[in-house]
Amino acid sequence: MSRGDAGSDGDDVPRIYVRSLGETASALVEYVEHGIEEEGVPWVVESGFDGDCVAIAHEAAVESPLKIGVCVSDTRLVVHHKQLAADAPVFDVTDPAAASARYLGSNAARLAKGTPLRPVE
Amino acid sequence: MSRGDAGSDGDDVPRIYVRSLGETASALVEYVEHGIEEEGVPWVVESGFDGDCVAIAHEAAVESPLKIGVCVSDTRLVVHHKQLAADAPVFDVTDPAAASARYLGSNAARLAKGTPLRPVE
Amino acid sequence: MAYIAGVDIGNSSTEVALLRTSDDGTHEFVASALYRTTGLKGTKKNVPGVVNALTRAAEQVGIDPGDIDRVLLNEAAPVIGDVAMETITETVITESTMIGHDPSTPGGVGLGTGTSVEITADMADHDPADPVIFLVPDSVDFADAAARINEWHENGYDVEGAIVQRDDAVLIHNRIDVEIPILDEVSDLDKIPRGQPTAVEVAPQATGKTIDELSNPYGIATVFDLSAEETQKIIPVARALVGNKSAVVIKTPRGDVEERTIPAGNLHIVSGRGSTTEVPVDQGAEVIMEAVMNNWPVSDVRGESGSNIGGMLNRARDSMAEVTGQPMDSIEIRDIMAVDTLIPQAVQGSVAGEHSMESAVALAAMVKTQQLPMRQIADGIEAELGTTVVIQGVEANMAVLGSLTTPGTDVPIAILDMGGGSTDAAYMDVDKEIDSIHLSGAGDMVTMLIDSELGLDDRDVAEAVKKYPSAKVQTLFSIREEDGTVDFLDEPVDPSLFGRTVLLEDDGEMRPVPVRKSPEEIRRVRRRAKRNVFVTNAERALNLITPTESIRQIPFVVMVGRSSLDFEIPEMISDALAEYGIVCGRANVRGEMGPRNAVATGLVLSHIGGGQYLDFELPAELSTSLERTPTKTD
Amino acid sequence: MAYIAGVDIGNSSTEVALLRTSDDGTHEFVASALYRTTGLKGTKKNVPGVVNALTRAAEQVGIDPGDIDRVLLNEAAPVIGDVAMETITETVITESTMIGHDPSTPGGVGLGTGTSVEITADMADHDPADPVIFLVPDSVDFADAAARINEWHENGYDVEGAIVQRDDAVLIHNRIDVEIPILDEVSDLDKIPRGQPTAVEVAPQATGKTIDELSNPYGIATVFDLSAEETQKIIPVARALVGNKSAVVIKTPRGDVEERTIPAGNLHIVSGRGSTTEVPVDQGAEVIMEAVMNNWPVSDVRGESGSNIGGMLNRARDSMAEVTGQPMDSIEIRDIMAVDTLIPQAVQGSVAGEHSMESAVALAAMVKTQQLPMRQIADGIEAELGTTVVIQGVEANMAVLGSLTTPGTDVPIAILDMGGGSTDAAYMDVDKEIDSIHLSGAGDMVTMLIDSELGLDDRDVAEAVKKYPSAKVQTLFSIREEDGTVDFLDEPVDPSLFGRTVLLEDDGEMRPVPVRKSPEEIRRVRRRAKRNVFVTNAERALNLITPTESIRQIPFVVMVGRSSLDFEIPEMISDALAEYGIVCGRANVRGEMGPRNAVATGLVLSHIGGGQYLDFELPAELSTSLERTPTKTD
Ligand SMILES: Nc1ncnc2c1ncn2[C@@H]1O[C@H](COP(=O)(O)OP(=O)(O)O)[C@@H](O)[C@H]1O
Ligand SMILES: Nc1ncnc2c1ncn2[C@@H]1O[C@H](COP(=O)(O)OP(=O)(O)O)[C@@H](O)[C@H]1O
Ligand SMILES: [Mg+2]
Ligand SMILES: [Mg+2]
Repeated sequence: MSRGDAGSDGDDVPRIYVRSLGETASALVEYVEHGIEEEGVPWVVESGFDGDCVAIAHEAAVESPLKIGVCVSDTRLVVHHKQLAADAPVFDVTDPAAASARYLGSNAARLAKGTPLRPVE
Repeated sequence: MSRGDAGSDGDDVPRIYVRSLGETASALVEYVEHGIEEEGVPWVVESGFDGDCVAIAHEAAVESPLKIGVCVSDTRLVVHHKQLAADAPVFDVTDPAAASARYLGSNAARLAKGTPLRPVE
Repeated sequence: MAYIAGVDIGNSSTEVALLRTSDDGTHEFVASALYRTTGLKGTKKNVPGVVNALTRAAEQVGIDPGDIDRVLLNEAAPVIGDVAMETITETVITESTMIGHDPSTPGGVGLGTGTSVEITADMADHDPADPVIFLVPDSVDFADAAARINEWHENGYDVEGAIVQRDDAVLIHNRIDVEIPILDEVSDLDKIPRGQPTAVEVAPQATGKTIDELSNPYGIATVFDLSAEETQKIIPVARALVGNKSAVVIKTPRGDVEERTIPAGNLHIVSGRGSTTEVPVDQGAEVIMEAVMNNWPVSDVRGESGSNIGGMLNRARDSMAEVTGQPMDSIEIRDIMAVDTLIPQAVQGSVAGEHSMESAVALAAMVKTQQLPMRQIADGIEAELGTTVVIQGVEANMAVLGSLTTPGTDVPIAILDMGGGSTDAAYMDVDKEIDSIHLSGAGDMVTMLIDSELGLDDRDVAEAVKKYPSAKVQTLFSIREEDGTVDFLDEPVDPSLFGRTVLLEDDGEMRPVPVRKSPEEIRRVRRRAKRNVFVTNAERALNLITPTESIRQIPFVVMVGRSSLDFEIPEMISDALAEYGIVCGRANVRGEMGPRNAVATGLVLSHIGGGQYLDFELPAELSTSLERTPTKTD
Repeated sequence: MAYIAGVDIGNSSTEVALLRTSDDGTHEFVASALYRTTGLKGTKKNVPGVVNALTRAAEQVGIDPGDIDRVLLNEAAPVIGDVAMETITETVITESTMIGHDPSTPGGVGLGTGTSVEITADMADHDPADPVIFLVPDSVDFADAAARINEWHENGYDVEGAIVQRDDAVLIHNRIDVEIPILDEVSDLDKIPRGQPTAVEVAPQATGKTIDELSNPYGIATVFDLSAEETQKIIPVARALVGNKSAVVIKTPRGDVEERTIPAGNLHIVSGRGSTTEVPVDQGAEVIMEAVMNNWPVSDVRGESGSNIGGMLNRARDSMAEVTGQPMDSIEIRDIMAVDTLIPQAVQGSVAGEHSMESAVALAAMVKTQQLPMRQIADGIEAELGTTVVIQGVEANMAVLGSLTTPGTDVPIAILDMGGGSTDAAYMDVDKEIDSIHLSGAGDMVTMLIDSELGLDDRDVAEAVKKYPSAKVQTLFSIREEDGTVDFLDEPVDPSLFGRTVLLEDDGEMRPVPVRKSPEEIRRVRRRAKRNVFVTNAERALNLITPTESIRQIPFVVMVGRSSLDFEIPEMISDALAEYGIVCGRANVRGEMGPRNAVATGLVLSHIGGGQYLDFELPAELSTSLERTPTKTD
């Protein structure tokens, strides 16, 4: 199964792009990563982003070879897909709990695999 | 079924990107378009490119939401895929006949659909 | 110029065929219409539906329904059908002996055997010579679990596998230094006995392989060093794990997996000759149907009180009593159809929410009386419209007449009327005499089978699954059909449908299927349900009405009824009958209506003696109305 | 200290079990090895393979093969199996009446009927009242064709459809102003008669729907206004079009589609009692197998000279003659197994390269003689290694002994040895007496069925399809398994595999399947072949060797042979036998070898009287070698 190493430039493996607002990644990012890792889909995390979480998630989705982008701030978690309108993400959750962040990561990976999503509590 | 209108910016429909070297599109481009149109996959044609056909085809594939890029010059036809190494296209044919260009367009579309390819004569 | 309307009141729909006769005597069908049947078929409540249908037909030629000179009503088939299901097996796990829920993301690979130990246990209490299978409850973070496993491993302990409550198997596996099989998503981990011999197996990922040791009784015997008698007892465990990608088996003192038969009572089938045969429902469909055919023609059927089937049989009697006003115990069940099926049920004693497909018997039953009180309906229509209303003919006979307007048909001919509650057949021989029968088992039974086998628990969705092909939404702009064809869409699908299996409904809408099934699975279940009901009943019906008891003698078979609109059923039946050399196909009434409007058309043809639509002379009994309306002064 | 080796020479592999006996009498199995059998089983050519296998075993314990004190050879089953297939139906189209080749990109939608007209025809020669179906040859560019269609349409002509030689249907449809059905890729367009009534139907795209008018005989009757007799004649046309997404039917004066039976000759089955039964091959498998079981035990079987099956039966006799030196006509065929199957064949008279699945009968046959000349092989091994070589036991008996080292087993026990050319069964009762039989129909037959039903025409690929699960390469980094699981890969697959169906081979390699089949189709064909051969033969074998003629009496059934390594077959058989309450599973020889090495192990056990490996005393006939080697001075 593929593992989520921090992908590097020129890395050919298609990945989900996870972007965190602010210099240090929010604690929530880790839970998202757990969800993705458990599903066996590759990903990469980048920090230091600034701006609207939905827009950033969409850009990430546009750039991701798997067409999935996730944006995490301290208070918001957005999962987006390249083919969706920029203002219409798949998930947009305010103040998600750790468990929810885990499920959202899981669902981001399932979107990439095309398998049924889990209900997010 | 989707038709291949010349897609415009902001057009959400995922398309195969066909790029032609030189200001006027090569006559071969039309045959490629026929192949894609018959298969029912959307595409867009852009002219005025310059450089190595394989590299251009790969860039087109990288930008294409369907991950398929085609580059046509008067003497060469390259079909590429985003996930392939830039120097290893799916097809690279020198001086293709009209019929071959037609088949290559057909195969570009079949790659997008994930259906079996036709043998190129 | 005169207008005549044929009106067919069915269980679900009321159809109209409108004929105009010119002054020179030329007949022409000028309109057809449909409205849903209001109320139970055969009751006065049908009147509004009839009036609506007549109004729609009349509108098409610019007249009022009251302008219709004569309304010909069918004598509707005095038949009500109903369906029910009885589950006849259940699986019970005692002492948490087995875990077979097959989670989607297990970790590691291989077969590991050891003693079940809590992950928080103290190393000092355990002998390094004893292999260990760790149990990881949800209170333990995966990183901690991984650290502990590494600690035990570094200290020379033989960690052979792990069973995890949360969905953490891959996370743990990625952080440990040993290659061990790890099973996760075990919701009731606390029910697993500690200190018992335990085996964990995970098949290699991305290979299409399934486990092969714990699904083999001798494999389980090997890991637990079982005696021959003990091996005999774990057959159901091994069997339940066939096809799994991961599994756990625990050896407990009295642990067991039992597949029990649920007592489901008997069916009492009374033959026309008066003898009664008792058939236990849990013997299955084949035994039940054999008893039915041995007791043919069936005079009545009674079920076990308190059972689903028993309740349904009473319900069917009850409905008929309501329609006809007859006392309930004078109403008889004239046919039943049993089909073996499967239904997902929770496994008792499971620790990970496992479900198993249990055996069930689906039963359709049909009550039949002498005649439905159509006269009151006729009176009601007359009162509304002021038109003469005549009960022109028996439904089956009129259906034959209407079907004969299908191009390419000729007598002798059989028709199969496939509806919701019953499958009816009629046969017209060379002398134009018609014989007909009604059998239980039709569209509603198909829907019920689909509902239960897919675990939908929603008849509405099941109806839709029956009627529409399924597909997988692969991307927001493309779908993959059941046969693998990939279609690109002009507009994106709704994001909520992404990755879902959907039904391709007629209006272009995509309806999501609420259960986790692939299009291929749905197709398989759907076709099997249709085949088990309609192909079986087509053969049953034709065999019963063929005079010579050889289906081959029927050169033409025509299918009518709304279930023959189905996109798969008619061809399944034609295919099954093809070996008999029969021309079998969906009707095309009047060369343009498809399988619709046969009865309504037949009623009109009966009245006009066939006209130019039939190429033979109608015998008197088919061209004379069943009763004349009394004059309005009656 | 002494070393004893058991050697099992099989059709494909030669296996060795090496035992070391310490000076204190303790026995221990110390090595197991395998080498492919060299030459035909039972001939001196086997010697090099034996020596190689012994060498590999010896190496594992650091000795030379010559250090082995005694080699125990099996008396190999004197059985040779072979397979062949006879096609028994063919489809012939006369006068190009039908085209049902279902191209992947038709155009438009709906049903159109008209007269077949060349696209280049002159409008002036045609009456606007006559609807037209255009034929577009490859000499006409699609843009021109579209222009012409528009021209005719603008001039008031009723263009109802088009049939196109090139793959241009969508291109044309996108450029015309009428909505008409268009079928393309018709390679032999010139064979289509001009000026005939023609109907074209295309089902709506992206709906999962298939055509429903031309697949209905009454639908064809409607468009061509056929009489009842004419309708009877087009049954095969309609039938052939069921499930198509597009089709064309042309009404020609004598046009016809015939499904003919191909005369395939008779099988002559001679019973042990001397009577002969003739069975026509084209009656199909069920009839053939009924005749076989009615004539059991079979004494010989003869086929029709010149037929595939007749040729195969002679070939089997010929092979055995070569091995044993017996005259060909003294060699008897002792069992045949027939399975109905399908094989894609080109339709004669087709105009678009259509293929249809024709019926065929697959036959496996088995020749058996008294005994194979093992002594010469023993001599050859002795000559090579200088070791004493003894023919220790009959293969079936030794297999039972070896199988009994599987944990959880006990007597009475039956073993199923599933190989390539034959399925063998042996039964040991409570008195330790063994009965055995050999049946034809095993791994080679499964491979042949897979080969023909998938149209592979390549036994090598068919073998691989049998042994490995399939998957679809969805993207360069992900695959979709047969059950829908999606796996992400660390390395990209080779671009040539993109979108292909591949086999997931053991070493992680992905082998492309050369025909256009989905994983689901492959799975279906593969499992059906395995079920029809091995589940059938398991039941057949166990029924024949059970003393009381009830399978239920056999508490333990153990599967050996390389076909029991299959990832699906053992579980299919266990599942089928589960209803009898039998413990059935793959062997685990010595608790570690799986289903391998049973005979080799049994040979050693026979020599040491069971040792600690068997928990009963071996009767004399199972612990005495079959012959003693003559002293070297013989
Ligand atoms: N388009 C359709 N495809 C398949 N089945 C259909 C369709 N429309 C209706 N049905 C089925 O037809 C049945 C009703 O048939 P109908 O002839 O109206 O029965 P009845 O004669 O009892 O009124 C129902 O089971 C319904 O599900
Ligand atoms: N891994 C495997 N999976 C399925 N079948 C296998 C496998 N390996 C070998 N076989 C099949 O086993 C058969 C040979 O069995 P074997 O026991 O060696 O026969 P024999 O006793 O005739 O030598 C062949 O049909 C081969 O295809
Ligand atoms: Mg998991
Ligand atoms: Mg086409």
